[in-house]
Amino acid sequence: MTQNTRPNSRLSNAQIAWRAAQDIADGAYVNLGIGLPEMVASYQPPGREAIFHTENGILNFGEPPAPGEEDWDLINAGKKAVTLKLGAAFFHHADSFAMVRGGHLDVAILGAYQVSQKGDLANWRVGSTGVPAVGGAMDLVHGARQVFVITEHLTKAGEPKLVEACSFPLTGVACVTRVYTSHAVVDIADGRFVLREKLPGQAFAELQAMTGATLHVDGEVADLVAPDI
Amino acid sequence: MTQNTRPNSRLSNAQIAWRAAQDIADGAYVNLGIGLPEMVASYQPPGREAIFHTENGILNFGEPPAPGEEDWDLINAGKKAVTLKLGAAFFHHADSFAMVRGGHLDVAILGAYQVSQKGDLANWRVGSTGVPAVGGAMDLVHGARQVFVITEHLTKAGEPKLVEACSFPLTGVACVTRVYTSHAVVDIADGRFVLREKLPGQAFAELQAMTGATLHVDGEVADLVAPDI
Amino acid sequence: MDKRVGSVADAVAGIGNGARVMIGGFGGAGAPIELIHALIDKRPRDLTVINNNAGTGRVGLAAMIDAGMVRKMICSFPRSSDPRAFTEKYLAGEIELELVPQGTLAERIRAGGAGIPAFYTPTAYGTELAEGKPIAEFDGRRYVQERWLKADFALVKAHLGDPQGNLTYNKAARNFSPLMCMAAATTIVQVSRLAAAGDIDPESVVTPGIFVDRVVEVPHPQQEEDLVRAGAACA
Amino acid sequence: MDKRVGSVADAVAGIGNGARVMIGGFGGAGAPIELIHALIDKRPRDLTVINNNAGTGRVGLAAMIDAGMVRKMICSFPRSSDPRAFTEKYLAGEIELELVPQGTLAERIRAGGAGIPAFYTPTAYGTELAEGKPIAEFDGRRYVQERWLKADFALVKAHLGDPQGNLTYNKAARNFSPLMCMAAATTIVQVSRLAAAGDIDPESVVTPGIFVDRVVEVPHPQQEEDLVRAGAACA
Repeated sequence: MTQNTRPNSRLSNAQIAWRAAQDIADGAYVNLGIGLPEMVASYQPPGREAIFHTENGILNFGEPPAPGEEDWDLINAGKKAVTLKLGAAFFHHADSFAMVRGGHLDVAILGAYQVSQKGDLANWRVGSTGVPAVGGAMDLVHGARQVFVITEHLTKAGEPKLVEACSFPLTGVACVTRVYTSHAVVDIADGRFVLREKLPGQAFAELQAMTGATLHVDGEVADLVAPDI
Repeated sequence: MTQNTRPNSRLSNAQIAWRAAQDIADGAYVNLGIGLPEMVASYQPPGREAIFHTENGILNFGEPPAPGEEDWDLINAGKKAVTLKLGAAFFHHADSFAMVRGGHLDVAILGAYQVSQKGDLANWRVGSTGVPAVGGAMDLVHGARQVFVITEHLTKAGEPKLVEACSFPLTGVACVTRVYTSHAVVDIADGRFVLREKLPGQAFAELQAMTGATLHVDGEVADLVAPDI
Repeated sequence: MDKRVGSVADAVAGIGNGARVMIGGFGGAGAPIELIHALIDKRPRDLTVINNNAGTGRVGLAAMIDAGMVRKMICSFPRSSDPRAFTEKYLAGEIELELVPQGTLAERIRAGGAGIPAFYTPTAYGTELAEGKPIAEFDGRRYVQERWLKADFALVKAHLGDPQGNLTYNKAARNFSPLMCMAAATTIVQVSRLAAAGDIDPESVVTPGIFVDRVVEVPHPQQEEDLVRAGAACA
Repeated sequence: MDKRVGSVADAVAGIGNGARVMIGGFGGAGAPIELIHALIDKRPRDLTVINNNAGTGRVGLAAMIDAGMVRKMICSFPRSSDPRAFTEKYLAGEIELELVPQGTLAERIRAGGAGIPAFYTPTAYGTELAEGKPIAEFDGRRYVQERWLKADFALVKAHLGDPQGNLTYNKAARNFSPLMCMAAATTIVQVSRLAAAGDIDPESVVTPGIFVDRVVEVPHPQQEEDLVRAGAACA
């Protein structure tokens, strides 16, 4: 694998997705949330093949079909057309969420508005106006053995997304296990943020200043590096 | 239909089963308990075809196979070999009992040690010794739209099986809707036994004396007659 | 016993004002467009509709909402590529919304079909969607009590259907439909092809006929995505 | 990823003393005789076994009980054409019995697989099998709260299995097995025939591979009824 040796000032969305993909084992059962998390599928390391679950009732779906080849009965949770890999299976929604809630997924990856140091996640609405919509997010954050969040480190307005306590409505309590951001990889352990990787070019103090809660160091902090993609 | 014009002194088991079969509509979904209730399938009136459910996961099974033709993966809840009719379906036990508990069966027919005037049923054990075994009886008595009991009117020792309150361990509370005995057809209505049919040759007082609770009369009491079978 | 009916109009007979109606489909996959439009032709009002979404464009469920037939939506995701029908009514206060997490929605419908009046789930614990619901602790973890969902009618789309109502589905068009078939007092199915009794392998039946009341053949069903792309106002 | 293992002995590796083991089958239909006898060869003790029945004759589950490996049975119907193995141990006080109504047993196992820690059922309300369990009223009717059942291992028999663990079953041999596959930490399956990836129609998969850990081919599985009739002491 080619890796960039020039330190990034921040990871792009694709690079965040790439970094998360490195932590998915061969044969893992994985659910990717709609949007940015879907990019993770593109960056599986060579020799590893995860089995992707979509909550609308497919295991082992693959790439999007060629334009014009869409079958609108063969879609993912984002309602985009997909294809099947060999060994796929269809099932109804109750069985699909039995897989989710019953702890059968190895990894669920979601986006976030905020993540708290206790692992609380806020990702479904930012206030009380408009039309609320939750989909499967509240189910996905419970049950999967590991719940990964991939996100920018700061909001567009420059506010921290990693916080002491979420101010936005919660999706789930104490559910996130690891966060991949544009600037760091952070575990949630015993109600604390534990820094695992940071950009080699950024000082810890600067990263801490961008983070809304204490970043604990517990063992080595590795360099967060990703290839140019 | 040929019917006996000579009054019976009591109905045989086959005749009790025949009488119950007359109350099953064409196309009804029916579960027959192990033993005497299974005989009901043999006496469906011409032109009517019920769809039989067995709790081990088959809808629309048929007659036993010829001897030597048994497939031991194709059995009913009594673990006897059966055959399939056209339009059969297999399903697992949770779906099977969803059919039962969810109110999808039109009729369940069970045997009884005792039935109380409130519709309580005791049919799974007579005491607290030996090896207890319940199977699906406690599920079947809840959910089916009509729960029929078919039974002798008296125990072998001459005790009433229709009683004010069951003395044997209960299978279910207020669950039986109708009882077919060797001597009468009795509905359970508002916590009372209501006599619907009695043997034409037997006096009401004699039937009442064989019954452990008051037999109410509410409208016509028809003659209970069955063909010689 | 033969559950076949001759037309979509006959299939939706008896759905009156105030009915609670489950509608299969996840987005357009499995949406029973023809049954929905047969129902629109009859214009029952004050319906409570249960679906994962709340319609898109001006067809199907969105057309029902546009027609003012829906008093309340129970769904997980009332957004779509073109959610204006629901959004307009919702923001105007003309339609009620019960928002339910998708897995809880599926499990509540299954519970309705399976005779389970309530169950506990970790989903939504500690969130505003659990407010007012009983909480219980099992093995040191907290769970939300959720109630079953049942309906007067279910409208679903299946692939094959036989005279007894045994059904198969097409790919991910399965989604909520097998659950809704279980949970409705009257289940109405449009099938893309009628099969003869015995033509569906008993091993491959997805919805056994016991859960189905009426079957109508719609050999070339319209697909919501195509209709929305074509800008159809009404099928 | 390839879940195939080469022998029944390898398939049952790791099942130790005190394990909680679900075993598929309803009577002999779906009983994984070869897996059971591979486990008997390893003689783990103090097992809790979950099955609808409690064995018949001297083969399969009955042979496990005879071998003194089972401390507790959780089942609905510990009777059979020849129940002496269980009966002897039970009457001697050497085996514990948790008797569960059949539908409640199925639903508890499904709940274990589906992450539902508890649910309410009308079944057994007012009977001795509900004693000590919480009771709640919903819509004017009373229900019993039942808890999920999970296991360390499930041993099941299926018809086809592919390398990813997707399974089909043969007729009524399906029974509890799809539920047990969901509810066990490690699910071990003997299949009558290995299928290549893609050989099982995705529409007809009964147990998706996500619920399966090990698959071993047993091309000519023995049938409990035949063994009992032959008076086999042990397969």
